[in-house]
This record gives sequence, C-alpha cells and structure tokens, in this order.
Amino acid sequence: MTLLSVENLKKYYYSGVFNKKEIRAVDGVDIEIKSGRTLGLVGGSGCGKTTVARTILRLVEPTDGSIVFDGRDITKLRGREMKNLGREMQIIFQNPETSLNPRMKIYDAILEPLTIHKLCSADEENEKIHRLIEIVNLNKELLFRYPHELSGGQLQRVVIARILSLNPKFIVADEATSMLDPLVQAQILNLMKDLQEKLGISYLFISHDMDVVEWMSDEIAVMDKGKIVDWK
Amino acid sequence: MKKLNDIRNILKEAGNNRMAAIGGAIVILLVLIAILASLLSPHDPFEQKLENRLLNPCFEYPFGTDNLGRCIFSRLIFGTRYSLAIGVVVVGITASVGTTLGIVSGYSRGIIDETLMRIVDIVLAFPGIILALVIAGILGPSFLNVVIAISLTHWPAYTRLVRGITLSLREKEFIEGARALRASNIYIMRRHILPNCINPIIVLATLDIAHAIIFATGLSFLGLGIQPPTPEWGSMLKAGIPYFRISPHLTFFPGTAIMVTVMAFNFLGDGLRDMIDPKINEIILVSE
Amino acid sequence: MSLLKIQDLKVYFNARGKTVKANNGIDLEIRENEILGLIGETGCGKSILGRAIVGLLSDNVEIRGKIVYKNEDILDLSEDRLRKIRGKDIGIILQNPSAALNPVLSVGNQISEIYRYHENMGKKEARIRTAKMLEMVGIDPKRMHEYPHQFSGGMKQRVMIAMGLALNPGLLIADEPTKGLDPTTKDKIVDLICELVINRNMSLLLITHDLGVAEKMCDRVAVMYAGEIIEIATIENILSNPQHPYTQDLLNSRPKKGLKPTAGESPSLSSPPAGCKFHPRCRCVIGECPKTHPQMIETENGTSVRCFLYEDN
Amino acid sequence: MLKYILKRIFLVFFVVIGVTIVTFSTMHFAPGDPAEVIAVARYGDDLTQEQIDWVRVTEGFDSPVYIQYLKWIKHVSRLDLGRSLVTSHDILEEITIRLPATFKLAVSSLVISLCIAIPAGIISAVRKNTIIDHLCMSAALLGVSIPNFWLGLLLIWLFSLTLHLFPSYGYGGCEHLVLPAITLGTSMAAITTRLTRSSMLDVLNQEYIVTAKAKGLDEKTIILRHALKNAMLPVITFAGLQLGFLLGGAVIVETIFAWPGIGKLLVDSIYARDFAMVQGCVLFIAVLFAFTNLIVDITYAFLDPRIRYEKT
Repeated sequence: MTLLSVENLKKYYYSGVFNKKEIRAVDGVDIEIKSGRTLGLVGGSGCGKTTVARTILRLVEPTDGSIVFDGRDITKLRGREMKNLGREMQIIFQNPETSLNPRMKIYDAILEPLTIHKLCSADEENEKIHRLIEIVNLNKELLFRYPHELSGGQLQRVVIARILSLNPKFIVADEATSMLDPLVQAQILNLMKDLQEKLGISYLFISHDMDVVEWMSDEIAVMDKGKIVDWK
Repeated sequence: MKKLNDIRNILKEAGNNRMAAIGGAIVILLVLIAILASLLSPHDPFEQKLENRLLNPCFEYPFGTDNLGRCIFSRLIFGTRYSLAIGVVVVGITASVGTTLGIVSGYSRGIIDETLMRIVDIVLAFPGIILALVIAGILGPSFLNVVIAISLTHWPAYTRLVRGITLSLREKEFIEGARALRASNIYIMRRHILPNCINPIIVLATLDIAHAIIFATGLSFLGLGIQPPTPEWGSMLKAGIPYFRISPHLTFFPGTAIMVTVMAFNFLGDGLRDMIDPKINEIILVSE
Repeated sequence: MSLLKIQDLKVYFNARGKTVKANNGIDLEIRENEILGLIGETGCGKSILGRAIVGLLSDNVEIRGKIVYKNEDILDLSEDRLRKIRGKDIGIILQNPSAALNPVLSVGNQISEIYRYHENMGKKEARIRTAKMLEMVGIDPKRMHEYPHQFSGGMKQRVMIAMGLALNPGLLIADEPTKGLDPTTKDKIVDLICELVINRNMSLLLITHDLGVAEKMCDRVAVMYAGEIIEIATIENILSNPQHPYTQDLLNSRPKKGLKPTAGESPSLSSPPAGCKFHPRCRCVIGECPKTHPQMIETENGTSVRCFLYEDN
Repeated sequence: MLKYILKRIFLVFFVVIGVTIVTFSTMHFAPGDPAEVIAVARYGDDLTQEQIDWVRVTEGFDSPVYIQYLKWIKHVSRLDLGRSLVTSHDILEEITIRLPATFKLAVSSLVISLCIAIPAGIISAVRKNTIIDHLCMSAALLGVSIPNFWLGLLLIWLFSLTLHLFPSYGYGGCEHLVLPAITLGTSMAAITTRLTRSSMLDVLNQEYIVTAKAKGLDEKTIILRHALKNAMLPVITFAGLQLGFLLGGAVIVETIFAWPGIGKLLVDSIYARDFAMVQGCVLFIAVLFAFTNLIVDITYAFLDPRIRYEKT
C-alpha cells in the first residue's frame, strides 16, 4: 500500500529585487513510498533533496504539484487537519546540537510533542517518557540534563524519542547521521531500522554518502539540479 | 521544584563571581535603604529650619543642611526611593515592550519586521536625551512624565538586541522542528525563543537601570525632571549649584549617591554578563 | 629514521573544576617521509595532540612528557625557537577553514606574510612565491587579492594547505582536512594532499575520524580512544587483521561491513573508567580489564596494541 | 556593495520623513493653543479673541492636521524653519550661529575619547587580568557611573574655583573649551574603552588568531596585523555614532558650562516654551544625526571587505 505519492512537485525561489531570477530548487519530482519501506534520496550538495523533504512536510509551500499522504491530498491542507498531519509526518535534522532547545531539559523536550497535541495527562506522562527512552536505549539520568551536556549520538536519540511520542507513520531523515562518528552512526542507523521493523515506519532517507544510503534504503532515487535522474 | 534549584545555582555561581557579588550586595543595601527610609533618616526630609541654613556636616546633620535648612542625609535616603523606582519602572516597561516587539519582528520577518525596524530607526535618529527632554518639556515635569519620556526613548535597545538573537535562533533546527510538530507561532515564541533571550535581557536590563537613573537625574538637573521639594538627587544637585563656592557639600553628596547607585548596577550587570555569556559584545553596543 | 618522537605526553586542563585528561600518556613516533594516520572519534583528544606538538594550546594547560623533534624537546623550547619551528619545520592545517582564515585580509596577504616574516622577502618576491603556491594547490593566482568569504569550502581548504606548505616544512599536521566537504571535493583534497606530501618527501600526520580517508592516504595508523593510543599498525594490518576490539568495531561500523553497531558511548575525558578505558563497551572483557590499565605490547606482525588479550603470547 | 549603500540611502530618506512627522507632532501636541501663543508674541498680552482667531486662520491652525503638516514640510524643504515665537528671529539662523560651538566641542571631546579609549581598551584586552587591565576597567567603570553633569561640577570646583586654571563657563578662546571637552571626552572614553576591550577579547578568541600563531608569527605582529583590524570595526562604527550624538546630544554639558551650542539653545527654548524653536532644533539635530549615521554606514562598507565585495 503506498503511503506517500508525490506528483510533479515543483518549488521555485525568486531572487533579486530588479532582475527577477528564478531558481528552480525542485523542478518536477515524482516520488512514491510504500508504508514500512525506505526511499533513499542521494545527490550532491545543492541538488534540491532537502527542499523536496521540506516541501513534502509542508514546512515550505510547494509552487506546484500534488502530495497525497495516506490516501489524502495534503497539498492545500489547512487548520485542524494540518495540525493532525504534524503527528504523522516528522523530520530528523543533520546537526543534533541545534535540534533541541538549549534551555529545555531533555524530559520536557521529549514531553513537548505530547503537550502540543494534548495527548497525555499528567499522571501518564512519566510512564510514557520512560517507555520512550527505553525504545531508543537512553539511560534515565540524562532526563534532567540540558542538551549541551549530551553527546551527538545521545541527542539524536532524544530527537527520535521525541518524534516517536506521536507514533508517526513517516519520518524524513535529512543527513541524520552525517555529522556523527562511525560507531555512533552505526548505532543510530540500526536503531532506525529496528523501529521500522517494529513500528512499520517509512523513511525518506537523505544523504550524500552512497554506501550508507544503499545499506539503509529499499529503493534509491538520485537527484541532480532539482530533478530525479536515476532510480535504483 | 525545578525553578528553585535553577535560582539556587545562579546564586551559587553569582557568589564566586566577585563583580556580581559586590554589585548585588550594594543593590540589596540600596533597596533596604529605600524601604526603611523613614526609620533610617534622623530628620523629616521636608522640615525646614532656616536657622540651620547651609551647615557643614556635623554630628546633628551627618551630611550638613541645604539652603532651606533641611537635613541632606535624610533627603538622600528618601531620594533612593525615587531613583530606584524610576530605574526599575522604566526598565520594566522598556524591557517588556522592547522584547515583545523584538521577538515578533525577528520571528515574523517580512513587512512587520521592516516597519518595526523603521520605527526603531526613527526613534534612534534622535540622540537619546533630546527626545526625552522635549517630551518632558511638553508634558511638564513630574515623576510620571519622566518615566514616560525615558521609556519612549529606551525601548529600541531591547528590540534590537532581542531581534538579533531571534534571527540567529530562527536558523537553528529546533525551531523548524517545533514547526514540524505544528506548534503555533505564539507557542514557539513563548516556549522556544523567549527562554533563550532571557539571560541577555537580564544583563541589558541591569545595565539599563544604571542608564535610566543617570538619565532621570540628568532631566531633573535640567529642571525638567522631578521638581523640588521632592528629595530627588538630580534636583538636589541642581539646587546646590548657586551655593557651589561656599558650601560644595550641597552638590557633593547627591553626586556621590548617584555615582554609587549607578556603579552598583553597572557592577552587577558586568558580573552577570561575564557569568552568563561573556561574549555578548553587542549588549554594550546596544546599551550605550 | 624517526622525525618526531612523542614520549609519555600528558595534557591536562581544567574545565569547570574537573581536570580533563585530554592526552593521558601518548607514545608515538613519526618517521621521515611517512603518512601516519591518527584515527579516533570526536572527543578522544586527537586534535589536542596535534596542537600540542606545535605548542598551540592555550596557556592554562598543563603539559608533561617530551616531544623530540631533531633532538630538541619542543616542550621546553624558548618562545622564539618554537616560533621558528612552527613557521619553517612543522606546518599545520587547522580544522575549520571558514573560521581559520582572517576575514578582513586578502587570501594572498595571509600567505605572503609567511614569506615576508620568516625569510624577510621583499613584497614583490613574496607575491611571486605566493602565486606559485596557490597554483600548486589548484587556485587561480589571479584570485590572490580576493577575501576568504568569496571562496567555497573546498577552496578555503586549499588556501589552508597552501599556508601550511608555504615554507616547505619537514612535517605537516592536517587536522580533519576533509570534514564538512561533499564527496567529490573530499576526493580532490585527498589526492591534492597526497600528491604534495609525496613529491616533496615530507611526513604527514593526518588527524581524522573518517576511515575512508585514512584508508586512501595513510602508510601507518594509530587508533586513539579516550585520550590514549590503543593500537599502532600499518594500514594493511589494520584493515586485514585489526587486533584491538575497538579497532575491530570501528572497521565493522563502516557501511561496507554492514554498519554493525557497538553498544555504549565513548567516555568523557574528565571521568574515564578505571582499568582499560574500553572495557565497559568491550565484547571480550577478561578479569584484568576493569582493574588494571593495560600497557602497549608489540605483537608479531609489528602491530603494537594496548589490550590484555595479547598479554601472554 | 552598491546595493548596500543604495539601501542605506533609501532608509535614511525614510527615517528623515519619520523624523519630520515626530517633530511636527511634538509641536502639535504641545499644551496651549499655538495661535494664542503667537498672538501674544505679536500683539502683547491684552489681546482680543478676534486677534487670536485671526492668527489661527492666517497661520492655518484650523485646517486638518495633515494639511498643516504638508504646509510645514513645504517650508522646511525650502530650509525655512519659521520664526522663533519669542524673539521672532529666523530659527535656522539661530541654529547655524551656534553650529561652530557645538562642532568644536563634539570633535574635541571625540578626539579625547578615542585617544584615551583605544589604547586603554587594547592594552587591557591584550594584558587580560593583569594590574593594568583591572586599573583600566575600574577607571572605565567609574567613568560610566559618574553622571557627566556631576563630573563637570567636580572639574569646575577643582580647576577653576580652587586652581583658577580655566574659566568655569562661557565661550571664547580654547581655554574655555578645555573643561567641557574633558568632561564629555572622559565620560565617552569610559564607554569606548569597555567596548574596545570586549571587541578585542572577542577577536583574540577567534580561530584565525590560532592560525596566525601556527604560522610562527610573534605576538606583536599577530595583534597589529590580524587582531587590530577586526577589533576596530565595531569601535569605528560606535565612534561615528558618538560623533552624531555629540552634534546635539551634549545638552547637559553645554548647560553647565553655558556653552552656546545647539543643545543649550534647545534647553533654553524649552524653558521659554518657544515650541517653534524647540521644533527647529530637534529637527536639525535629528537630521544631522541621521546623515552622520549614513556616513558611518558607508565608511563601514568600505572598511569591511565582507560588504565591499559581495560573494562572487
């Protein structure tokens, strides 16, 4: 069953006040991801892979094209449904150090999605958080520390725990492990694969490292200058 | 409970930072003086005894008397109330207004940001004292008008500082992460941007109290601030000028009082700055 | 013959009251005309070792041990003598090129000042040498008057290389020269450094966490973990027959080898575990490991490793 | 860089418009009926209501606000700031007479401030946490904390009353300039010293200073060639702002020393409730300040290569 299908996705930026230059970051991209599967997206820097991810998540408004997620057309979604969409689609960023609010303790960071979507009452809180940190195997003492006291690998785990609190169906991993050390990268990638098997999450895995993408994805799309040029 | 140990370790850290400790101690002392003014002052600050005009400091009058025979020591103690009040009230207004505008304009960018920044440019186009002078001149001298005059000219400092911080925060991934969670803009500003601006604001506010006090006493010195007979340091200093040759102590003691108070806040501000984020270079730039 | 010998180097500095043992007894030798790789994860103290060699650490740092370069111990050299070595004998390419270049000076100036300062060359002559150097690292000499912000990441890295090699030093230390570069630029930089180092018969100490780069460039490799070196061997031995469990895990974590993960986190340098630093995460812990601290031992094929598994034979 | 300068020029134009609006509204919201005030000035105290109404009509005070503003702007753009309500002299003339005094005081105090602050700031940054650093910093802290009007009084008491070296007020030869310039100069030097030190420390912690050390350069060369240029950028901008501030902002010092500058004119006209003059002064000072800021921005663009050469 296809979870996400994207047709003719376009995103143009306009620069310059007088000479209107049109930059075609994403120029007609078609993507299809089946539920519980991973699509790898590879390409040099500036090929538009990050813009594709941000447009699908509607963090950036697409110029053209349609996005159908879980059977619903979400290209023009607004208001309440848009908010619910936030529970099903999530993103992991490249730099763990800046992915968490430096002033917010880890406990509150993991709890935040639940508070925003008002999904859990006060007494359930503790139990939910402990279950989440077990899944991503983080130890308990870290809960009351601040992000600057944690290592890159630990921070990325907190980000994953945070996202899992809303049990999403689809996660975009935008160069999620490219800033991590080899051993830590292996840990995180294996964690993501286990989560896929256990919870049936599908990934759009973006990276410039071909070996990692091959290990991680079922299908791979290669992008260049805003278009998909090869499909493995 | 969380809040308590945050405050405790800030105090602990303040302890070992010498400047913050000294500044903090003097400030607390001044606040006590202001509160217990009526108990501490030996004489009634308004009672005029013409026979004791222009006495030099003696046992009866520790700081001597002014041209109307009033005890300068008591008037200085009551004066603490006005200076601290102006400092705190002005900073309270300008910090809250300036910060809100700074966050809104930094976060929203686009038209709102442009217009707010142009308004800030216009207000800053007048050298600080000029606008305040004119407003006080028009509205007439009084405590409230002084507060209004200084507040109207001081809020842009916070807006610029906070906008700078918001713009740099906006680039960070955790803001986009919150947007991916579909959190509302208000929530993001309140829960993510504001907490990260608090520390620089505290530092700027402390330095700004010092600034506001100098400003207020300057206005009174020009006769446009708080009018005699209220025992405000600026007006006391101005009243002492005609008798400058024969009894300089009339101007000496109010001047020292202003200096000590302002120095205490500058000390505290510098100490906090070193403790919290030593390289907030633009705080000095913005606050001066 | 050995170019640089590091004997029992200890680098401690205190951060927030705790002493951080960044280098905890390092013994390392760099031979002439050799590319030695220093591999380790973030926070294992490898960059600090690189900077300690040329004395670039800040002054509130406590350094003990010896760094012998051409029978002179760098650690107790006078400031002037140390400056001479830094300019002429040991070049260093610092980690983050976009922060390591002065934004208000032109790229040409930042290179020609080395010639004018150390060999008090005239302005014109220095400019010619700079142009030659830029050409050698693949930058169009006409761009000499441009400023760092007008160069891309890869180009800035080339400027750093040109700066490090300006006075033709005997030893070059390159700290993460390929970090943050996309794959194509990374390969170009690797080839450039290899070519320059080899045909100028210099030695290179390559500091990196990227195994792929080390594989392509190094003759010998030293693996560092939590402030100390745990294995030194030729690149072939490291790849084909890694001895220390950590080196094995490091190699298995590569995508080619199936990204096999190792549990746990690398320890903090301010409170490292007792005994062998790797024992909390090690697959083959034996009785001795958590208690006593293992010493480096020579094993048969010239590899030296710090692990009790190889104690007896 | 051209784009940067054009943007700045457009912004200054915008700010000047805003300034005119603010200054006009100060006149408009001033208490009392402007027509009556002018009538009094023209016909003396015992005047009839018709005279006031006559003035209101002729001066156009009865028309809606924006028309009054437009009329006023027309005059201002032709450099006619109107007449003083009290002395009915031409306002612009009054201001231009006083300009040299303000300019002399501004430049001399800025020179004093920079000559003290820049060396002090640099030395205390380079020799951090030594005696000289603590000395400079406490002096700077004292300078920032002393209100300049009290400092002025102290200097008068010391130098003119007791030592009789300099006149305590008035305008004339350069001996009159000494005390006001020192008062203003030292209090500004305090602020600039703190800024220079903080900016220098910021630069000395940058990575490119480590690169300079790695090239084997000695400390003096590193400071002069690498650190100074970067550290001075914010200081020069700040000095430019201070100059703009001084061309009108030295109100208090001018008042103490009876220095016939624009600031003093403004204060006197506030006392005399001569709101036309107040408006003229404020407008002149603000526009002057806006243009000095523009010049500061443009010089900054030349000094900082990151703006001079946008990314190719």
